[in-house]
Amino acid sequence: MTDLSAASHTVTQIRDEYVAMTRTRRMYGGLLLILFVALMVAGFRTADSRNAGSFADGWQRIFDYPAEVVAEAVEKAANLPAHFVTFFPALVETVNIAAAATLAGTLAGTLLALLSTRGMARWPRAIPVFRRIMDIFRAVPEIVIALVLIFVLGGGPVPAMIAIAIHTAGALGKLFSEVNENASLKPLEGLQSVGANWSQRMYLGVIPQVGPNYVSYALLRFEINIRASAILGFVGAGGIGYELRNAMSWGQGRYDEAAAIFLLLFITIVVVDQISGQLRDRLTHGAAL
Amino acid sequence: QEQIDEFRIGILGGENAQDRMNNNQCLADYASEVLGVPVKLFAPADYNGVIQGLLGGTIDLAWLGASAYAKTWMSDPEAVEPVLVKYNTDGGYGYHSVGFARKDSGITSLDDMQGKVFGFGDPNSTSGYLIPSIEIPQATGATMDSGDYFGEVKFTGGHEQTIVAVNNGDVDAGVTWADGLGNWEDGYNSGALRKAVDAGLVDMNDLVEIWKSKPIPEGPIVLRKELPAEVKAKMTDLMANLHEMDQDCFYGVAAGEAMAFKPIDHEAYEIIIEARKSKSN
Amino acid sequence: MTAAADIAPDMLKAQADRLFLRKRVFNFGLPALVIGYLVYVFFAFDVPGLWDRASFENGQTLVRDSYSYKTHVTRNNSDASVSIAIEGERKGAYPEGEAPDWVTLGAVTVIDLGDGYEVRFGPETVEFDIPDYGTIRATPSRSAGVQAELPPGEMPEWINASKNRLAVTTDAGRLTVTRSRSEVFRYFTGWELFWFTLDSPYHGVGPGALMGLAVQGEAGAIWSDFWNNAMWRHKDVAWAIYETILMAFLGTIGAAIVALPLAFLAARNFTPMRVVRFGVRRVFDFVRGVDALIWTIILARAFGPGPLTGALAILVTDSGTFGKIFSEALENVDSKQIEGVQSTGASAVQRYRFGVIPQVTPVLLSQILYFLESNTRSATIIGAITGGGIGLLLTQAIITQKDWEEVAYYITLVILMVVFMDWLSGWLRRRLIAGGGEGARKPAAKPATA
Amino acid sequence: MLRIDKLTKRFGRNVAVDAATLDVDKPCMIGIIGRSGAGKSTLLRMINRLTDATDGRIMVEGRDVTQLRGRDKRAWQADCAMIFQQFNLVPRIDVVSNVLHGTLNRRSTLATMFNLYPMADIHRAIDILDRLGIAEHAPKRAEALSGGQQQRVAIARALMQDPRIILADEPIASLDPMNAQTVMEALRRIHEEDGRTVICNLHTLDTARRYCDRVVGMRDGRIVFDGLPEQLTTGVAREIYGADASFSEAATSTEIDALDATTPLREAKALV
Amino acid sequence: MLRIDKLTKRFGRNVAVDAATLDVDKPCMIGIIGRSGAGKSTLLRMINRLTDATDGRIMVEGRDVTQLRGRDKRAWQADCAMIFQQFNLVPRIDVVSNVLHGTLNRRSTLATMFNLYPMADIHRAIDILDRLGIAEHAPKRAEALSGGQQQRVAIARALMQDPRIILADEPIASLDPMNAQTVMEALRRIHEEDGRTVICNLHTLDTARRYCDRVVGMRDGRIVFDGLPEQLTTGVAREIYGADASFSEAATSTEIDALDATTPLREAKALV
Ligand SMILES: Nc1ncnc2c1ncn2[C@@H]1O[C@H](COP(=O)(O)OP(=O)(O)OP(=O)(O)O)[C@@H](O)[C@H]1O
Ligand SMILES: Nc1ncnc2c1ncn2[C@@H]1O[C@H](COP(=O)(O)OP(=O)(O)OP(=O)(O)O)[C@@H](O)[C@H]1O
Ligand SMILES: [Mg+2]
Ligand SMILES: [Mg+2]
Repeated sequence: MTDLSAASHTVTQIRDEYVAMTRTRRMYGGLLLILFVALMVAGFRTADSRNAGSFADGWQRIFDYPAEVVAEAVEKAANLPAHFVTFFPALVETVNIAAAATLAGTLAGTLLALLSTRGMARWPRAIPVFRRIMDIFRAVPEIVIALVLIFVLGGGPVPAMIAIAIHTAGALGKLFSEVNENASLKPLEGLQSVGANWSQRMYLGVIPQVGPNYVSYALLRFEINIRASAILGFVGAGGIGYELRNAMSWGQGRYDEAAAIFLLLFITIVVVDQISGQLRDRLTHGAAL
Repeated sequence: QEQIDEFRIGILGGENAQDRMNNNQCLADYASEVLGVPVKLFAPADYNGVIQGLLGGTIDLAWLGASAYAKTWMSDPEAVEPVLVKYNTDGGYGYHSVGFARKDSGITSLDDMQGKVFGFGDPNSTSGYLIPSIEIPQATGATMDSGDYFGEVKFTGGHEQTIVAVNNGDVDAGVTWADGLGNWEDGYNSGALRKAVDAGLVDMNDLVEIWKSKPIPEGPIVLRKELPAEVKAKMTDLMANLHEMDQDCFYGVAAGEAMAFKPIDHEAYEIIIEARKSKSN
Repeated sequence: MTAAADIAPDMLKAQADRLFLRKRVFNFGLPALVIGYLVYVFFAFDVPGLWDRASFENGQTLVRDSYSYKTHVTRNNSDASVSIAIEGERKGAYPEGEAPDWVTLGAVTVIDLGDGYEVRFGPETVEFDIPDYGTIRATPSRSAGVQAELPPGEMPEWINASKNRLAVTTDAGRLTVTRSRSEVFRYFTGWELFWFTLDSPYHGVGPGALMGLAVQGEAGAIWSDFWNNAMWRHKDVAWAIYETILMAFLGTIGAAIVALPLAFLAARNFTPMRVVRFGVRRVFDFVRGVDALIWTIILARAFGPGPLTGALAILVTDSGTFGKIFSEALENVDSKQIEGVQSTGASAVQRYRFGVIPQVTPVLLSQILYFLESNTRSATIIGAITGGGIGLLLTQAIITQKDWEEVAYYITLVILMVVFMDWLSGWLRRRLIAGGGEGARKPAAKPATA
Repeated sequence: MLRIDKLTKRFGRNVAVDAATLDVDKPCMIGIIGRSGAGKSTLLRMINRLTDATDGRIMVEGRDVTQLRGRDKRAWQADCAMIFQQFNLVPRIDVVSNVLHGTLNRRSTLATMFNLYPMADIHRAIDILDRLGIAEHAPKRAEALSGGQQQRVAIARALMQDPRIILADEPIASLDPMNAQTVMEALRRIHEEDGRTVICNLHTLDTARRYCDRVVGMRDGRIVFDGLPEQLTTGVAREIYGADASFSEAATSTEIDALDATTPLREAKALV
Repeated sequence: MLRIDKLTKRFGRNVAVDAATLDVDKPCMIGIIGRSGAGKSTLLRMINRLTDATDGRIMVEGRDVTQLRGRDKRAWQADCAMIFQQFNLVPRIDVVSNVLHGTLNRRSTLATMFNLYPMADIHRAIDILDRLGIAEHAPKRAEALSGGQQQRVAIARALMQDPRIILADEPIASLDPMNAQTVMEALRRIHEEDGRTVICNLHTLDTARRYCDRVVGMRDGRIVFDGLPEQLTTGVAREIYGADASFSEAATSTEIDALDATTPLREAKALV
């Protein structure tokens, strides 16, 4: 097959070329490695010097704080069940924030994805616009939107929900549009040929194809959003994160509360992780929706 | 005598992080001159950041709130010692927790607050939570639990949030801090209300004062106990004389008009510690 | 085909009817469930009440303030001194005796707010001319409070007068008079002092002229005046962004380095011992389940505030995430290649190096790069707590609720930063994972496991 | 009935269809042949309005179809069904629903979203499937069917539209000979029994000859032949396909007869 | 030289190799045939120590290879190269590096981690590739090569090990006839020129007959035939494959000659 070109190459030539190639590759590889290591080291040193405590001094004390919390929690272990009951409503609120935000974000993300996929878009010219919108939705940290909204709407779960929903719409929109790109356009053309309008085409032609993937991604996002909604509580958006912050920043004397809340939150995250992991496995490997 | 190779100052929240860093930069420069080592400033968003730093030995000096000092002391009495406190222009070193409501709500005192929504600020704040949570029950004769006297008691998250929440009607009344000097309609001479007024967030005409605490001691400037005695002495000295050395710098560090930093010790805060203990589980 | 014969069309029709009935139940049931849930949330979150409580004025203030700035003209009523400062800040204060052209200092300070609106600070009385309304007079005094004289008629809602205070809010500007001071705020569009503060000789110099000066050798001074701008502090902001990216970089790469060897312990095909695998996986779950923010607080005791703490918090959380993703990638490796290397008598380490690493590199690399981008966002938040980076500046600016132009500026910077990191990681992905349409697609599909 | 007048489509510089003119005055079955890239698909897609024409007109009962917009355009599409080489069904959805998609144009978006098709439509769909001999697959997912069955589902969908014209773009190109025959016969029957016009792109001469009343030949976007199947001699075919003397019809054949002859050879080999 | 003594491998209840005994006293080329599941692969994998034997011994120069551990085991693996049906190369890495993997056992782990092979080895690798006629692909990634070329790279890797024995597990099963021939010829040449022993699993009789000096037949894990290619009659083959009278050798053939005979038939069809 390639014997023609082989004839023009003597072995020595090939050998020299390969050796030369290896040399440059080793050199670039070496340089890259050095550059990378230098970046890491320099970065670490900068961070270390701009930090209050240095890494060398601090690493033995890593467990000081958890130890303090655990010690108090163990001492007041009898209070824990009562705390679980007390903080359960807050947990429900956190999960609700995550669920409602995931739901809203998924719907918006679906729409954005459909509007920004070639071959499906309602207004093909506006694809870049919708893409940029998704980029921006994704880029703004939830905490920023939440803080701004708290200013307008007052504290509580709604700003957090909106903030998470916006971010979710951006993140899922991007993933969804990638899923869409792998969907077949043939059914769409088939539907178009019978005179179906855009929403009919999308609902009947695209969604059945991409549904399982969508659900799988949305579940994953739900896991992430539970964590996010707990964190937003930290800045005053209600829910269990808010209680956790209050307990943690009170410090000594309420560490048992902190421990109880933490356990509650952690268990929830693990449970949702597991359930959604199983569901997603079934969706991607099994067939039906 | 052991040596230090750098000195780290923690600054508490309440102001724009950059402003805080900037206002305290002159202090850092003086300290560096006096101590002969580099000085770094840290301004974490949370009270807790500085407290953890003090406890962990990564922050050497900080100006804490009274409640935050109590918390630090309760976590580890050997961690820090209070050295100085800010004296106001009137010669006192106290400030007040002020309860306020919207004028158009018709609320003029705690008596009108029965069954209404009450807002604390940050649970770590002395004036925003600790003191009112002790003194208000004494005034109302009931606990601060939701539904007992007040219809609901919430945390808004901070002084600024409380003011906005009251102004918006999210809560019927709230507490925040003020120096208690000057006039109500200006939002007093300094304090959270004054800042909100200056920022155009609220109009003091819309608000009324419904309660005022006994004077609360200003938070102390603390030094880490483990620091070499010489370092502690030099820093205490520097700060105590700051108002004479550099008026502008003093203004920045003290976050407004004040008389001077003067010595104080742990006893002044026993009462706060007691208050805090009574609030712990 | 033959089955067709024995199923009558009528039966098929009945069957189809049932099918559609089921579909409809599903089609109505699912949205009903969703809507039901949303209704529950609607009331659980008290959205109707929220509508009442929402303060759109705040929103307007916020929006207006984010693209405009205000100049304070303040008269201290006790000593009659007048000071002018942009945003009322010391750093933006006009030097004593100087004023912008719309303020005339003198015995009577005249403040021209444009469109016929004019405020005069007299020795005793403050006067405010308002077109189509008249002139408001207010006389503050220690003893009698603020005595306001308004034009006849009902008091409009934009005037708020009480015994001790008068506040007038108009489109042209705001006036407040209390016993201690009289103050006028005039709003202008733009980010004033963004380039140079008032004390810089370059303030107000046009771009062309600046270029000229720069060419004449003043470039250094110009840069220094801009860079050290006390109002906008470009230097600190640049540092903050650098710190944020640094946290993301150290955290992500560090996590990858920690997670890679551990991932082998969690992969079925490399660690036959169930106990070890189970243990390592639970450790991954744990560090992943505790959010980076909580790690930040835990680590703050040991390392104090600062970027290193933030980086370590990211490192710890992501070690768990990477551990999980990497171990999944390792479980999917093709054993043929490993066997090929093994058959030459290679040692275990060599087997991993040549049989495994080349296979998983594309997946690993694209994951790492993806996380580098998303961690930039996390670092923004972590920085807010641990005291570093743009996140701190941003959250503080928001929480103290003033200077919304700074908030707008920081938000813009954060968005640009994240978009830049997004682009960078995409670019690196394309460069490093060359030759793989497959490899290039993966990251997108993969964050799945994040 | 249908008049295509100087219909032209340009893709950039490339002229896919070049002033095609065609007159259909009574329902008939038309086969369009021509080699790959001749513009057959583009022509059909323009008639169905899946692709916009660059120039020219398509007149149906006095209206210029190329000018229709929005709702009117969709109504026209409903009136002129299209069948695709790759069937273009929604694979994850059951067969009846796919057939019912033929009624989308008549139903409101909301109703279709909730699967609120009238009972009568559902029953008619099953009748149509029955007519095409695949009624027993009604509840299955479309993707579970063989190619030939899927194409018949596509035809059923087209019939569900109750169109006056059926356009079929190489309906048998991805089918094996056995299935191809079933599908072509179904199309022919529809034409004969319902009197609908069927326009069918084909890539084999013999299929066109066997099933169509009229054959149109395209080459490089232009219509170069329009006549009865009988007129389609090998010489004409060579011209349409632009082929030289080595052109052999069998090479394009998918007829079962033509193939049957070769099968024994293969088997023989295996038994050597 | 190599003595396999009652070598047995059990997977649970299943006996994959059942007391196989084989004696190789001088370098030769051995073909192992047998139907799928006969235990051919398992036997080779035990010799290379990729799989541990359940029972029995493999004696090489007085040592029992099955007892080797750690370094010694790896040294033995280096001495007895293995070639796989699926090539088992590292696809993302260039050809020369793949060949250089043959030297891994001789080099320190640390040096190889960073791809630091001695120049002499690199040159030898290219020489070997040249000998196999694929030197010009040296800098390409392995995945960019065709199957036959990849298999030759795998052989080059084996040669790089400079082994005494080369084990090849169905080296041509995933190759087309053309490539299969090249690969088998390469193996034969290596045996002849270098005097290395080559043991080669094959699934076609004629390949075994054509290239091997000695053919071993396996059935259900047992060695049921061991002799010269000439002795391999159709009867014997039927026994090995456990086939009935309908068994035809050609059915398993991949030889080019065997195929050539059928090609004209296909072409003939196309020209009908
Ligand atoms: N969307 C498009 N963009 C650009 N060129 C196109 C497009 N669709 C078709 N063409 C070109 O138009 C010409 C006619 O294509 P068309 O698909 O109509 O041919 P055809 O006769 O159907 O061929 P085939 O038998 O391959 O389906 C071809 O040259 C093709 O490359
Ligand atoms: N890892 C394993 N685990 C369990 N059983 C195995 C394993 N490897 C092989 N076997 C079984 O051992 C028997 C022999 O398999 P082996 O692969 O050696 O046969 P073979 O002759 O190479 O067949 P083929 O031509 O299909 O490669 C088979 O029954 C097979 O199922
Ligand atoms: Mg076509
Ligand atoms: Mg085998």
